[in-house]
Amino acid sequence: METGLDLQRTFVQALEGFGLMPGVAQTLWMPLPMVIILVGATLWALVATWLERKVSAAAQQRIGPEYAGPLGVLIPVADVVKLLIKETIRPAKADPWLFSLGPVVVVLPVLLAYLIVPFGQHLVVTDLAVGVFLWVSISSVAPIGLLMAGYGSNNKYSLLGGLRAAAQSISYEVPLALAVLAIAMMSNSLSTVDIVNQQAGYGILGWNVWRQPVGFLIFWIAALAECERLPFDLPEAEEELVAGYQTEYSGVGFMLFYAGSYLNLVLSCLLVAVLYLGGWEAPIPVEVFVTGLGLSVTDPLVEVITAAIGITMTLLKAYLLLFTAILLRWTVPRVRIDQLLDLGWKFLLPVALVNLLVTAALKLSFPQVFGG
Amino acid sequence: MTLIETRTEPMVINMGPHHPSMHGVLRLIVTLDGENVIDCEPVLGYLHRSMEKIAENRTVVQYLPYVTRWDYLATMFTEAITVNAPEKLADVAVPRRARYIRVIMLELSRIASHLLWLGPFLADVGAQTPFFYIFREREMVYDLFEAATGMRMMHNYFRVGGVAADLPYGWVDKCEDFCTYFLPKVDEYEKLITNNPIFRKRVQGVGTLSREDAINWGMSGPMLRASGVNWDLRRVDHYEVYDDFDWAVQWHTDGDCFARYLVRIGEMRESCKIIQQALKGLPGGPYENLEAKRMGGGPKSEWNTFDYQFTGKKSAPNFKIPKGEHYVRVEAPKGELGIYVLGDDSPFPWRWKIRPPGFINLQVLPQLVRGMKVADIMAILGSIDVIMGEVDR
Amino acid sequence: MAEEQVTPATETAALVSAGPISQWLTSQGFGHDSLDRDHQGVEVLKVEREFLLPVATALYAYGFNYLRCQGGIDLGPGEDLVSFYYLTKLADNAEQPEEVALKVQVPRHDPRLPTLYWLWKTADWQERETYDLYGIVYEGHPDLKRILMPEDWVGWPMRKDYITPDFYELQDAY
Amino acid sequence: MFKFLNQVAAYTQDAVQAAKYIGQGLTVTFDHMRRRPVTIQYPYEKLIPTERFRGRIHFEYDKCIACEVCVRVCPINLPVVDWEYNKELKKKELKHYSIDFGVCIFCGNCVEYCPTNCLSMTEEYELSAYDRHELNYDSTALGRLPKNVVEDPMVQPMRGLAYLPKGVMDPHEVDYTERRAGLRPEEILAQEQAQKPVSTPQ
Repeated sequence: METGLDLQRTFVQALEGFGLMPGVAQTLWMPLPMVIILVGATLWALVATWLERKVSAAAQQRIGPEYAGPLGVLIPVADVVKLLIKETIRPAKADPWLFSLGPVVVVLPVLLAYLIVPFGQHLVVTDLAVGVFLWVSISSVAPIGLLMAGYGSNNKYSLLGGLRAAAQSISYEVPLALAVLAIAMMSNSLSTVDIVNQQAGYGILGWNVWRQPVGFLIFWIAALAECERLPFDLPEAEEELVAGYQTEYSGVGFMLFYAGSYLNLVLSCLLVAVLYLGGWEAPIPVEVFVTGLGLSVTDPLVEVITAAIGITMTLLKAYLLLFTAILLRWTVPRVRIDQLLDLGWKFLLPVALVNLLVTAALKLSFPQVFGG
Repeated sequence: MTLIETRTEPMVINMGPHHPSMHGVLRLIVTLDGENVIDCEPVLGYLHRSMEKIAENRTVVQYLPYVTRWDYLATMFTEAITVNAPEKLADVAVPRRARYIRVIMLELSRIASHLLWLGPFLADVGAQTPFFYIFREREMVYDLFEAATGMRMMHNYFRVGGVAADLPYGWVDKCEDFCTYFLPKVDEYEKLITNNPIFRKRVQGVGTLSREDAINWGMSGPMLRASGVNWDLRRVDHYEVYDDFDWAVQWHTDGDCFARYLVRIGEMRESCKIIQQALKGLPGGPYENLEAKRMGGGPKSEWNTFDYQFTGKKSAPNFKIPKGEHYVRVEAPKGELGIYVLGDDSPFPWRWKIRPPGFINLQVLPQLVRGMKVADIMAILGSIDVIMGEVDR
Repeated sequence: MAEEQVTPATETAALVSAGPISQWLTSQGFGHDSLDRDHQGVEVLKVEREFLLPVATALYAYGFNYLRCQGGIDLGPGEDLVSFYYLTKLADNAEQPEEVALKVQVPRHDPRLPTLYWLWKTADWQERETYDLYGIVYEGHPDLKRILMPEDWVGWPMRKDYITPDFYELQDAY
Repeated sequence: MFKFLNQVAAYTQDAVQAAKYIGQGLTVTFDHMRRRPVTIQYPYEKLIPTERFRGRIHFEYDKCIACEVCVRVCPINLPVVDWEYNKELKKKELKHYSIDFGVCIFCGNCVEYCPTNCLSMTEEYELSAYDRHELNYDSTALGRLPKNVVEDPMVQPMRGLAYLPKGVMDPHEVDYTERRAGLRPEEILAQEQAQKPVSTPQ
């Protein structure tokens, strides 16, 4: 495996060159990727909201936001500003703690999960050995926040919404984890970087989606359900529960929910890209071009370009998936709660189990292809 | 193994009068056991304006602008019935051309109403996009209405003995254009909606109303026809000129929300066919406003005979409703829209009872939602197609 | 409408000629009076409130399965109130199905009559509406309360002697 | 075992069918993305009101004979006709006329029944005001003529469906000056004449 661009090493080495102690240099480095990923994630979520508006408008023969910036790109900014300066209203009999903490508990785990999203060999905040597992476990914290918000609002719609969120999240956590397990089994690792590396080398043909088509679909459906996207957006089902758990929220609290849902969506798309669509790998391996042009892979310029391509590729794949999710949202009706649970427990779970078994069998039979 | 007995208190939840999917100002007091509906009680009256009392103090001419506010999505029908009631009581003859124009307008209005049923119905089960598509076509219907009547919704177009004005130049051409444009669009809706597995699961077998129940509860319109009764007042009563056209009554036997969907989709197609035939057979020149032909033909030409006028005789502002009583009805998109009128030879009716289809159809709602899920309330309510303007009047 | 031409002759010939439905009812021994046919030739039967239930049941058994329209009429200040019912025989592919109208007069000071809810469920809200607007009490109705007006409204708005209040108290939101 | 496999097969078939029909739905929405938006960007583009459009009412003071028909046909007797009987001329003299457009519903009854045609409908529909009393138009305000949409250089005028040429469904596609569908009266007349050249008017 090639090392690629390693900003951390370069950064630390440069600081050490200025005469700093290695420990201090490390400490100085630490917050940088976090801040960058935080800003990046927020930005991507904003882009996602803009895309949602534009794609839905296009699918409905409308124009969508037009006058706030070119093509209305400043609309998310306007949204944020509006929601920030809007009055925060707390219902008189709401539980102040639960009501205020709810949105925070929803957003934090999502942001935390961005830790493990890799954009290149070393372009990841932390390359944890438990990578995907961390995400699976952390993302199940969010429903607690939803439940808190729903229960704390002292509103029956909110309560129903919160309960639905909890039920839905629990049911789809399982097939999601099983789908991830199949991937982990093939990659012999839970680390997202390893998973991508395992798919590398053959371009588009090496991606996990070919080896795990069923797993891919299960993961995609379950991820949509986890994000409460439209076929599965029961917790905030507008027509039934007004706005579900966020009925009573305004201003910042509402913004946190809103941001949380889009952050989560972008995260899910990124993870699908990482787990199934080869992460930062281009459809045709970059090395082919590099060696074809007679350049060295370790050339600094090539390294920078490769890293840039990697980031672009990851985001491109993620946004392609995001587009699909948005289009799907504006095409299909919503399922009912019992149908949702049926789908989760009676369809996805058995299929995921079978998928896992088949993967294990294939792994034993064809260790070369399925990661022996 | 013994089951642990859990006892939960039923939750009473108040949906409406301002709830996103209550179609205006309907209020439902729903008793829930978790996600299951135990009971539901509709509360009406938030839009009550006592239209019947108003009618008792208005001449027909004065009252006509009010009636489009009953069912504000199928406005032509309310006007038609308001005009029909005194017209038939006074035995006023209507020229054939006026009847054709009425039929065209009524069917356009039926399309508009069904379109604005389809969108919210799909929105009620969670799909927002058809809402925008139907508005595209509905705007066209309303553009046609605006050109002919002067307003998009509150037309005030029907008159005792005919219609207020003849069709404007080029209107027939554009209406035909609309028909040819609209039929493929219905196919497109069907492609988007009908076979969608999620939609099917949400509406099939939901809100099933048996034939006996439907009759006993006095259902009418698509509600009745979806429950397996071949009953369409256009066929039963032979009013206006519907017998001149070749069209089929849409009916299904399943009685569930999906059957109602199919009936309404089918009715849009049939309405479109009726319009096309009516435009072809429009008496007095296939296409244009007849004034030019009348002038060209001179005072004794056939163009000046009764059948080729758009209004038999312009009714006086103090048109007297003769003594007598009767019950007239039309097949409105929502069902049987009836008026019981009791005249006593004065400009004002003594009694003007409105039988709104939505009001009668809505009362079966608690029956249908009992034992269903919360989300089914919306699907069933959507499939009933209520407009609170006519329910509360 | 074709019905208009049904019997213009009989209408003028005999002042109150009994139509076929009326004759059938009489033959079965159900007491009622025939009124003038309405303008479309539909038989109008006047029934005493004591006999409404048996007559309606007989008509229901006779095939009138569809209660089209129910409503109230106020014959004038100080006069009787009327509850009317339009019944139809509903069937597939019907051509001019039989119709009949019932009218029940009740005195203004004691406007009570039995409900037809148990025969035709559709009477449910229509009778509630008539109660709401005319104050006609339908005995035996499962849930007779105001439907269109607020529950604490005073008076029966559609009666001819109703005086519109000059000033409306702001109704309490529930 | 076979039964189980059959079940699995049926289940799979269902899932494939479901995927197929969802895909079909997606093609419809996806196809719409390449279609031109049908929305009209209101303050910049405006629909030209139709000829019969019932907008604000125009009133000609001099034509009015104070007959009050407009009041009698109005659903709520809205127009205020203030007149005085001139004994010398034995005529009613109009002093003042006003309509409150905050209450008017533009049903057009007054215009239809006005015996002297002193009332007419304009195409003005943008009647917003900061104070509802501003909407109470007196005879002077009622006599003002609105500005036509076509004359406004800031606005791109559009026509409604009924005024487009035959076959055109989208007002964006054609210029608003292009001729609309249908024959003009003189053309119909010419057609009539051409059809029966022998018959002469009496």
